[in-house]
Amino acid sequence: MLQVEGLSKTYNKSSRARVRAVNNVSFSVEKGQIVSLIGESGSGKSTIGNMVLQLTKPSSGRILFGNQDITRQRSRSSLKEYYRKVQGVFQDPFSTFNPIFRVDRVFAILHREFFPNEAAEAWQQRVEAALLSVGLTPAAVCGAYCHQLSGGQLQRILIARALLLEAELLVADEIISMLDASTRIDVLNLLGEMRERGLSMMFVTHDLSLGYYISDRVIILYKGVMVESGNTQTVFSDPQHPYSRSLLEAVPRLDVRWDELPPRPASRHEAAMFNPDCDKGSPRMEQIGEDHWIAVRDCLPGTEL
Amino acid sequence: MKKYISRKIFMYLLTFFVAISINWLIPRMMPGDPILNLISKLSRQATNNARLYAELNQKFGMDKPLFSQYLLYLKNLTQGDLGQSIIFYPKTVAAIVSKALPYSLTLTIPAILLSFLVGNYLGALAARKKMLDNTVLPFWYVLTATPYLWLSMLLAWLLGSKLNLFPISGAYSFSRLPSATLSFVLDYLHHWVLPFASIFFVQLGGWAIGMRNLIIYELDADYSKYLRALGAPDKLVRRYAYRNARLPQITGLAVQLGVVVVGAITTEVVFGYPGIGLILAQAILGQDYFVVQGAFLMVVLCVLGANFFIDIAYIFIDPRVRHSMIGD
Amino acid sequence: MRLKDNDILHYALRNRKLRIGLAIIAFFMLVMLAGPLFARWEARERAGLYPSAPPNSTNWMGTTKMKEDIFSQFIFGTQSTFLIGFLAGCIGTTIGLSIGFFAGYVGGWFDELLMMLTNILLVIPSIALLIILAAYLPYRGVQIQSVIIGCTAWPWVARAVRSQTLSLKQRGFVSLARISGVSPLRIIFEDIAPNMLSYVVMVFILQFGGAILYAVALDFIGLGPTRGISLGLMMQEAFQNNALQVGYWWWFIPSGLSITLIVSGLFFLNTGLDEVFNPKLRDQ
Amino acid sequence: MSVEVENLKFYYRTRKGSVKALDDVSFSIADGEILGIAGESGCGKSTLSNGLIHVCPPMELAGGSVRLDGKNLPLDKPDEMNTYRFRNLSIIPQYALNAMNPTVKIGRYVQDLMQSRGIDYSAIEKLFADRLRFVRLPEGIQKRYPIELSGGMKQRVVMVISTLLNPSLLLCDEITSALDVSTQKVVSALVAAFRDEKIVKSVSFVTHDVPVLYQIADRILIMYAGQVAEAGPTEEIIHAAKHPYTQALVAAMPEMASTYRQKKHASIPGKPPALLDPPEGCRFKERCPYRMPCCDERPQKRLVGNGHEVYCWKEDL
Repeated sequence: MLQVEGLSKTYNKSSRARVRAVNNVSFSVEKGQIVSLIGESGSGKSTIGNMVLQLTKPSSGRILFGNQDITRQRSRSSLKEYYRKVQGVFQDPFSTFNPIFRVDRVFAILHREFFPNEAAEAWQQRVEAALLSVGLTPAAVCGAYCHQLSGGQLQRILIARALLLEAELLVADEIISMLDASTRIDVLNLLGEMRERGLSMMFVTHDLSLGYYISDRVIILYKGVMVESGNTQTVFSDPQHPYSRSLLEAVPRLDVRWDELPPRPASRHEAAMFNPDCDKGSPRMEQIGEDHWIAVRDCLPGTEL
Repeated sequence: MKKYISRKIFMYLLTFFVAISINWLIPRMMPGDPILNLISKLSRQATNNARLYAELNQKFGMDKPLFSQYLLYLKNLTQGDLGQSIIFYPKTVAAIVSKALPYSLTLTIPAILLSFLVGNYLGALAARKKMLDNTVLPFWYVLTATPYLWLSMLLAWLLGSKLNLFPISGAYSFSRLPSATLSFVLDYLHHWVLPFASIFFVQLGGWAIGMRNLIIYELDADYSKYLRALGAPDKLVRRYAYRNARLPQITGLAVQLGVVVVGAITTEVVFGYPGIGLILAQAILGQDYFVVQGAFLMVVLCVLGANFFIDIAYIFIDPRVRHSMIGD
Repeated sequence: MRLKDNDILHYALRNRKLRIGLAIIAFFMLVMLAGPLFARWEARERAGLYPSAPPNSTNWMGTTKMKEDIFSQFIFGTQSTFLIGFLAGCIGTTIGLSIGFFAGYVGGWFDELLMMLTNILLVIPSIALLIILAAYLPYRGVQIQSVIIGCTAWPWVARAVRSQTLSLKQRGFVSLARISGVSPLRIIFEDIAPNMLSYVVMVFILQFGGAILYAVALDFIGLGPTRGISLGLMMQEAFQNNALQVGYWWWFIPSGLSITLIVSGLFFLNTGLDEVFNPKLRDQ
Repeated sequence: MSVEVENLKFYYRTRKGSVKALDDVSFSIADGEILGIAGESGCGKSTLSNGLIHVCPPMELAGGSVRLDGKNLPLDKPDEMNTYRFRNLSIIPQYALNAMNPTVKIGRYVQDLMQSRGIDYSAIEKLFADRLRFVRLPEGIQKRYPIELSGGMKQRVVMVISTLLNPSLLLCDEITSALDVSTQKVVSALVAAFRDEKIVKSVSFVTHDVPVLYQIADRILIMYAGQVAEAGPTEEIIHAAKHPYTQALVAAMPEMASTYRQKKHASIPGKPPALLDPPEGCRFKERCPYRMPCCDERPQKRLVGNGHEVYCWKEDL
């Protein structure tokens, strides 16, 4: 479905200091699969999301969607075609809706941009069907302003919007970090249901427990570098990279206290590990298990793992 | 740090270069031949225009291509030769303008600085005392809305001709010659008060209002809340808020310089104060374009110089700017 | 901009500064529209019985040295000053808005270039530029004067609008519009501009007031409209004929006062709106 | 008992009437205890912390009292409260990351603060340096500006400043929500360390992040719509909650043990009530699965274990 190869993004804050926000990241998202990008602030996870949504231009690397390299596309029609299949939901629901219009304007824009010749009633039917499928009563939502609705409702409207376009890939950038504990589970369960219906997703978050709960594969990012990736269970039960291990130990859990965490066996690949703090250049991804990869230093030829 | 300053210097040089070019370009943009244009205006002056026409032609080198004219213009400029004045015929423009500059500076600089200090203080006061805020604040709005020239005329008429407290024309009484004696200085100050007052009061309102709004924002900032949560007395909270609110006012000072020039020009005309403004007004009435251009360059030079100075000084005043410049 | 709840309307009606500002502007609009009906003479017509007469029954505001009726000059002067302020305000705001919008939204070298131009014009005192422009114009009408004032007054607008656009551009609804395939132009005018409507109105009011002050200054130093009358021109004539020394107060007091009142009315309106839209500034 | 709060009420005066943000809340914090205060946004937990330290319009004290070390705090008289602020009662605010004056060096800032509070800075200087070392911050930090520090460093400097006079009650208001996971662990561990080192006598730790409370809090108080729903030892609140709201809140928290396919967590239907005119009786009744007619009256406090109180009519708790 989505193939990302060697993606990098550098911002030059001032002519000397060039910040490498994303450093040679490669991964893929298959159909009906949720891949979560986990990392703390400044790890580049949102930048990757924005590049997949073509809101930011990558400095290098390729993004293939159905074997078409979208970073080379220029025309607006090809861009629109892409947005027909790839959609996004953003972090702050109250900023994603223009405060001076009613919320259902987002649907009207879709009607005008993507289905200009569809009859109004047919379109209204599809809107109401989509709203119902995300657990919202159309009457309560249509015609309201965004400050009259809760964060959970607004995010679900955006998901309904993606359903209306029959999108195949959804980029969810921290969509529940602004929601209350009780409503955030609703949205997560909704994402789970949509995965069953074949929608694949890139779930960007800084909360490991959410990643663990919802995603099939996980990618752990640190300072723009993909330090570890693979099947969620394998990575979380047997983390190898020192950063993923410290991250997993720092997560506050409800079942065990920090000082009572069982000690983990030593990492098997300590020597070859790529440490973004001190190693320069780009890492190489090395497979160390069935669907379990870690970033290794490229400059040590011949070290067997 | 050095990179930031060098970029600033480049910007100001570029700005000055653009100002000069505009000054040179405008007469040429106007319809018709600029020289004929000037001559037709000059013909009303009963000077022998044949000689003047030859001199102007030679001065502008009109036959040469446009670009070399421009180089000629720049060359003259570097030697401080701003051309010949028409209405004050024998004197060169450079002489006239440099004689008028000190008067303008002694009028505008004190007016700007004092109005800045007093205005900010009053603004901070208004943010504190509700009574002051409701009574005096609207008066300040009217002050900033007053055209400089009207306030000058009011003061000149009221305190000058009606009550005869202050002279209302010239920088010093005609019977005296500029000398360093005390009596001359007193007489000079006596003439200086009214023009100073008219610039000072109009500027005052602007600073006071600006400070009042800025302080209210600072008093509502997180660091003020934290100070109050730690039981710090109002005196400290206000001291910090006042210091931080004054920083954006300093950048405001740089922008305000360009605006205060308007006031200076019209005030000088009302009081016949022999500064750049008066020269400029007389040159316009007398269609003397060389003096107009010369005065324009002097005004632009002063404003650019002051702005550059404030920009550089601001780096040392506000640590946030210094930090963002060096990068963390 | 639709008033979401009546909160904004509630504060707007109670805001003292807003009410004062509106009252002053309404009064002068009345003077401008109904005034000509009462003006018995043309601005330059020989009217009164004797020159430099103080206000009396025939000439309500007295006459000038050239026996012109000051009251009719006042009416037509207010009209032209208002017109210049309005036109220059529109031109200045439009230029400033479009440069600010496109520099802010497009970014990159385009933004770099426009901002360099803006910074240059911001530093050069616009009055100096105005004088140079006006001095060389063979014929100066009211329209031409508003064009040159408008063209030199836009830099601070461009800089302010650019920073507003930059902050709005980061908002989610702009990204949502982009991934809905909406064209950049439409995003600017349908998403970004309406959110800045209150700000644009305030910018226009400040431009309006500023333009009047510039126009008056230009008229006073002899660069006013070559034909017709304006409040600034009235004061210049009063000054030329040493009304100060001789004490013809009625010749320069009313015109100066009305300029001050118009501009302070505008400033009150602007501050009132500012307080309505960000409550922190309200009177404590 | 270092802190006793009885029937505390903080209302916000608005144009449409007064919002009863905190409505008749009573609890106590023992010496050396970290009391976690949790609840969804709008439940009044931040109003509680801000009200205790500085009541300023539009907030007003509508009733109740707070005793600290046996002395009644004059909450509604701001200037009288000044003697208590910073000395006996201090706060680490939610906005800690920009709580320091950006244009003043950190050392100078503390000096001004001390002089303004009439404390001789030379006596404190050594303690300030020790405390900075205690939170593993370099000594040279005193000569730097707040803007030059990272988020975690700023948080720790504010923690040191707020606790410089060894207050007996330290209020922490959502101090971890703006931080990354790793810095969050460091900061919450530091709060526990401050209590262990007796730098502060008792701590009220307000957050919406219940797992953090499970790590460092001794007792937890769950709030809903401005009132206390349940309070008790951490272990009982998390794993043996009695109040339906607490049970639902903890159940709605995904954690590292279960995935979507194994155990689908349920959420709480509906929304918290608006506090302009809150419903009669139990405020959770609209969303409570065990709603009964008696829920229309206000539930009284019931003890269901040592120090475990519940405000609910349900019989078989």
